[in-house]
Amino acid sequence: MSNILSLMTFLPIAGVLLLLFIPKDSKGVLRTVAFLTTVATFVVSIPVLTGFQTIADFQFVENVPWIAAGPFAMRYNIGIDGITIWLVILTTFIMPIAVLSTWTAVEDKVKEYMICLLLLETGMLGAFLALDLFLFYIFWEVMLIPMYFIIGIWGGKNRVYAAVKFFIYTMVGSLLMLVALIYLYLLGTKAGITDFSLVHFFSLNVDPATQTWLFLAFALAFAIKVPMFPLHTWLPDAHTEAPTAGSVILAAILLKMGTYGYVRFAMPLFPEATAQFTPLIAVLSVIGVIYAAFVAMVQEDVKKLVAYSSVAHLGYVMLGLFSLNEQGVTGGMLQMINHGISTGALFLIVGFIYERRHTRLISDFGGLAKQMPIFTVIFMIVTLSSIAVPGTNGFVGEFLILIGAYESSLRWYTIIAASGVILAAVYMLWMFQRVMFGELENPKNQKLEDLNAREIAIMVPLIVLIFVIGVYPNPFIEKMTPSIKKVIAQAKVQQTTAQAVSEAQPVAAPAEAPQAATQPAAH
Amino acid sequence: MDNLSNYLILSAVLFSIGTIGVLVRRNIIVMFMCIELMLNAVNLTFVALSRHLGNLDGQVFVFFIMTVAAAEAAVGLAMFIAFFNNRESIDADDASLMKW
Amino acid sequence: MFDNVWLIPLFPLIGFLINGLLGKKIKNETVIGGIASLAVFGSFIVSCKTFLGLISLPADKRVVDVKIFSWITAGNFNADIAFLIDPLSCLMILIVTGIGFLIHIYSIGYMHGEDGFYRFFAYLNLFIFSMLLLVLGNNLLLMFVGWEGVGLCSYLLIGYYFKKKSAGDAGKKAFVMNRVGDFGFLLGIFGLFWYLGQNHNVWTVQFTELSNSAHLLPTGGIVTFITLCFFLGATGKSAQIPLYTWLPDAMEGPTPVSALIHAATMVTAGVYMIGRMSYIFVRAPETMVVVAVVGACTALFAATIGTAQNDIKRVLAYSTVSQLGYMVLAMGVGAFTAGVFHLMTHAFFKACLFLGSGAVIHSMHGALHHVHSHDDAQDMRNMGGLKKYMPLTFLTFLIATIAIAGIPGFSGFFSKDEILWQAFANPLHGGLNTFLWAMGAVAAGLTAFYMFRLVFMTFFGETRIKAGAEKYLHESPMVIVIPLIVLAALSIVGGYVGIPKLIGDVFGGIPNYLEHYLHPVFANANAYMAAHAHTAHHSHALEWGLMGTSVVIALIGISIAAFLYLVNPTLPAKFTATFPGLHRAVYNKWYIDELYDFVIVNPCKTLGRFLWRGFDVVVIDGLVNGVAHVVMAFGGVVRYLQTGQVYSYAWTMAFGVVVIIGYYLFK
Amino acid sequence: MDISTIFFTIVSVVAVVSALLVVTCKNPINSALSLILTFFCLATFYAMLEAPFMAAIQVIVYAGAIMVLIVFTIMLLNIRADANKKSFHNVPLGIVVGIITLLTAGSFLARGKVSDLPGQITPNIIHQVGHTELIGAVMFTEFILPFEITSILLLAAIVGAVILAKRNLS
Repeated sequence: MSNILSLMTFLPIAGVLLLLFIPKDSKGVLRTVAFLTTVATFVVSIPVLTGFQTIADFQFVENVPWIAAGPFAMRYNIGIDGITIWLVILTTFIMPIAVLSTWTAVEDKVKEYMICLLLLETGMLGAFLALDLFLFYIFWEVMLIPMYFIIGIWGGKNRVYAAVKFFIYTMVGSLLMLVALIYLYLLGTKAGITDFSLVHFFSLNVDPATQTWLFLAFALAFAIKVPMFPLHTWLPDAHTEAPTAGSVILAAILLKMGTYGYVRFAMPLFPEATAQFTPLIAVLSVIGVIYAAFVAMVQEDVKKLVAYSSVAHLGYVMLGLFSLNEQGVTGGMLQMINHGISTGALFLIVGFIYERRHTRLISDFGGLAKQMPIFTVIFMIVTLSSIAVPGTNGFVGEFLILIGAYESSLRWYTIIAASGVILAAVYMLWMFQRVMFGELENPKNQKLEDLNAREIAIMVPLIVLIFVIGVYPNPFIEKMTPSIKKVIAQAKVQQTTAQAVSEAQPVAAPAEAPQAATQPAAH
Repeated sequence: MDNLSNYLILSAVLFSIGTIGVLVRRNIIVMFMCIELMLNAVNLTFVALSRHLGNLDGQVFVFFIMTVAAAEAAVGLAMFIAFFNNRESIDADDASLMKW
Repeated sequence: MFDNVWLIPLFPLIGFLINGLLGKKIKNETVIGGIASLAVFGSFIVSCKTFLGLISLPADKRVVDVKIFSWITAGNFNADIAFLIDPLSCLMILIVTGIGFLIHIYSIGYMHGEDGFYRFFAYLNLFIFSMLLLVLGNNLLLMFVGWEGVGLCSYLLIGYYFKKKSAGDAGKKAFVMNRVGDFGFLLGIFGLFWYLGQNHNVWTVQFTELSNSAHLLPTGGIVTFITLCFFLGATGKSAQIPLYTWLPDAMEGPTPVSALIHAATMVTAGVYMIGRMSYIFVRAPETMVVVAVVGACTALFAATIGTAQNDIKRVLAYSTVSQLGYMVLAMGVGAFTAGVFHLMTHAFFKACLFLGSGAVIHSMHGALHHVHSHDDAQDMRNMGGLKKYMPLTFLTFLIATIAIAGIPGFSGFFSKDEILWQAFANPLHGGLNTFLWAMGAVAAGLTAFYMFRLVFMTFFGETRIKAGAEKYLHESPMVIVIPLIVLAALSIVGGYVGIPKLIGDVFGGIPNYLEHYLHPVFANANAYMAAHAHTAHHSHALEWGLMGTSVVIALIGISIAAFLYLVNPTLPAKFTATFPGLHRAVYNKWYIDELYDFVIVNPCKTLGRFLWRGFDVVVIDGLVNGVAHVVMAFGGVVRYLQTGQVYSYAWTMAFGVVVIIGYYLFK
Repeated sequence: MDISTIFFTIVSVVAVVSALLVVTCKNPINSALSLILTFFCLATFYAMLEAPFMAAIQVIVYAGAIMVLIVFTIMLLNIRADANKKSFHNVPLGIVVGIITLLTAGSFLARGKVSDLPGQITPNIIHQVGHTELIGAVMFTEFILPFEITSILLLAAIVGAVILAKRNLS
């Protein structure tokens, strides 16, 4: 099947159409249809995985003319490569789980809710698959709107504030990206490029001064999405207010859009600017790791704590990506998947207890281990995965990131970032202890029921993946390797001189640190 | 063709009168009628030019404008009735809920 | 020959899975305990087979890599799931599975009737699995997996009684402190991998390859940094200064756990790691100084605290810290064989001591429970005179105590004396040696003192247990006693595999088997030391003299204990009254925990609160919301343009139309 | 000055005067009646422009349907000229804008050029084939899509009008 990617991307839209014809009161049918749609999407994505060849090129490419308006020629150009393959699979994999997760939690406006979820899936898949910058932008924005509604309509008490904050934060970034995108296109037309195709822009030689600005515009959009310190404050609010499925999707996939954007667009398109900004990004990543860990430590709300832990994890991912060597980027890519699984699972877990107790305050819990043994085991495994205990997925990703970053010019940042592993253990275990251990004092907690079959069914696939990636990550890594090599080659293409200097004086590395530290101040 | 100019000038005059009407009248229904007048002025232009150019497209356009005008009348008048029921007035100055 | 090495860690893993997943349904304690013990026993059998296979090889061929599958490959980096079979790892797996098996058997009796029996055995099996990975891993990364894995199991088992807040706290403390060490371990891996790769194009984390490329490493400099990082890891796991405070708290776990994890196996992982990478450590003389000094200080420092504790398990815990200090000291003075030797003997007698104390606590607990007393079953002040109620336990306990006190003929004597001698005679630290020896010797005296204090307070004298409870005191069941007997026997004979040459010569040239056996492992390091440090020659008389001195010190320690706690039991109280400050400081562990809370924990929390409430909410969100407010304020002004009057919109529109058309007409 | 010019002049004067009456009459019913007169004048013009179908539609739809609707509304709401209430506002400014509009339109006419290309639809063809048929042919071939869309628009307007009126009357 040559257009399997399109089929996969737009299958949720077909589900939306189907949902439109179902009366809004038959909630069970609505949920089932939405669930089956996401499952079907996942099933469709499996041939993509099995048919995926371990090469650097884009595969399953579909490229047809789409809009030709005057000087602008947008094409419907989608394809998949090693960078996106797992992200796409992760998306199709998480969606059924997300639908299941709010099976009973959302009782109000079920139809609209399910439609939003399905639209979101199309947006996310499209954004990962788009190889045309304009198409990418469209899907990028398509993702935004359903999420805005999901937070704003089905969220918690402070939902409108959170939704608007999320929307505006993201919008500010993406508008700048749009401007940069159009500017890039105009540059391209001068060089003979006649469309928005990403592959064409890779061969474009942008002069360094322009690169700086274009990179900044792209980087800002992606940095907000990641989110990097200090642009992260929308995340705790959005996560706290969003319904479980919203949080799960937000953490598991939407945040990956930012890091994915760096790998796919910002870094290979603007290699010189990447080199120029690497110290700044590294500083922000490291601050993000440490800062978020400290803030997470004192949170009183479980969901906020997990949200801040996301910031810390994504800080690692960014560090890995900008180390620009195979270990680092592989680790970063793998950690994106891992974070999707682990943090997604954490939000599901928080959702489970929130559904039962309608509170997320740590102080309202305590001693749940006695009452909910299955829940305890699952929570424990996911917590361990989140703090990157070996044998779980988190370890493989984090280790590769750190070793990659250590090898690169970011050595001194790595040492600081690595101390985040201690802090992660502190805040996660402290939270776990306060929620699960101790005496079961609160009478409301004494009637809590353990997980039901649906909830266990949601968690089991995630748990399995946590261990599979942790114990045998190579199949995951292998599929990505050629594409990662290509990205590194593209992003490093003009950095050879800069690197030669750093390679010549490996021992003089400490001298680089103050330089790097002063650099951000200069910008 | 002189004849065409006459029609166009007449149309411009009618249009201006309609404009003045919309701007100076306070009664919503009269304002609405003045808008109809403006539309008709434009229709006249269309028909005249269509005749002049020997092309029926302009007249088809008039047909569509009439349809739109009919739809507009139906909805507009329904709104006026609703407005009147709420406010006991048909004065445009009384409709200021959209004020800052 | 080593094809089935993978079975060694697999058995406990299977045991863990069976008990972890199905244990709740099985319910039958015998079955659960049986499965778990059988799994470890299977490993022990395979380990024995492996050991026999290894010693049948010629000495220089005794390093075998067994690859299972390729684990992580990314760029230059490659780590396999592969096992390294060499004399050191073989010795370790024997200790781990052997003692582990005994403790499993013991636990069946000890944990009888506990809530979550299956959970306990599942964790215990998981621990054995992780520990085996740690010692068998053929690369740093796999070792790190086991390293964190045992830390995790330790966390789970310390927090086994999760309803007790103190247990949860202790578990978390253990994990976090170990994480601090792990952070160092990680940095060490990074540094080593990067340095060898970048400068010599040897991208590896595998031990055999590292050993082969160790000559590429410079002396000092970066290697000092790397080894210090690794040593930080070791201090975390092996409870050395400054990261030792978790181990005494870890006594919140069930006693078999304390015996297995916090005495015999896991805590020795740091020592094992240093031994495993001895060829790198010896290339960093500064690190060796640090290792030796930290080891000696820990040995002495922990011993002082041990003298004033009343909780039977806490005394043993500080004793463990102190003994670990000896092992680290041995590593720091380049006496790797001696360190491993002490690791082994310590595993025997300390496991025996912990299990013995467990039997005592078990009996005490039962007795106190019968009379509905809430007295602390672990407090030695409530014990006394137990030897007549629990003769077998007393006997085994006494043997192990004699062994740890360093009385000649028992295992502890050989290993400890070897360490002290090496501390004195090693070629690495010059003038520092005397200090190291002196600290070790004083610590040995203190050890003898507090161990016999423990024995006297527990088993001798009058029975201080609540009146009426003594008739419920009884000897433990056989399932508990048999492991004690086995371990006590090992505590005696275990030392004879490593008789020092000096003594061996006296008895007709008995060779030091252990040294020969371990020789291939430390050959690289020893060769380097031989080439770079000149060995001073000391006379036999001096060696005899020092040996005698340490024995005398130990005897003095025992005598003081006997004097204070047998002959004149009122003296300690008087002593306490005379120096209340000193006693309080020692009793409260020199206030180190409080110091850490004050210096690290609380500032971290404060910083976190500040960053959240101060920076995140006020500065960043303030900025974001500030921008929003500016926009809203602007809108607030501009909105007055909206009159809401239809005609005003019509006006504006007409005006706009005119302007636009006019512009195009008259431009 | 031929007869058609005279006729045009007369009718256009009537149209302009009646249009002015629409704007100036205080009583809305008078405005409406004047507007009907204007529409009849326009229908006359359409007839003069060889567009009998448009003239018919003009009378039927505008004068017939729309204006009846408006008059009906006026009657229904019982609106009459209220002496106490001003029925005008901003008259001078309105006249100025109106004049500017006129001037703008005039200058458009003065500057703009109408092409003199003769189309295919001459009066002869109209007479031979018939205006209605010609319009119909164009409408259902070239403009079929807009035609259908218009029908949807009308449907929406009907629904909208019903809902608006119904909700507020209840």
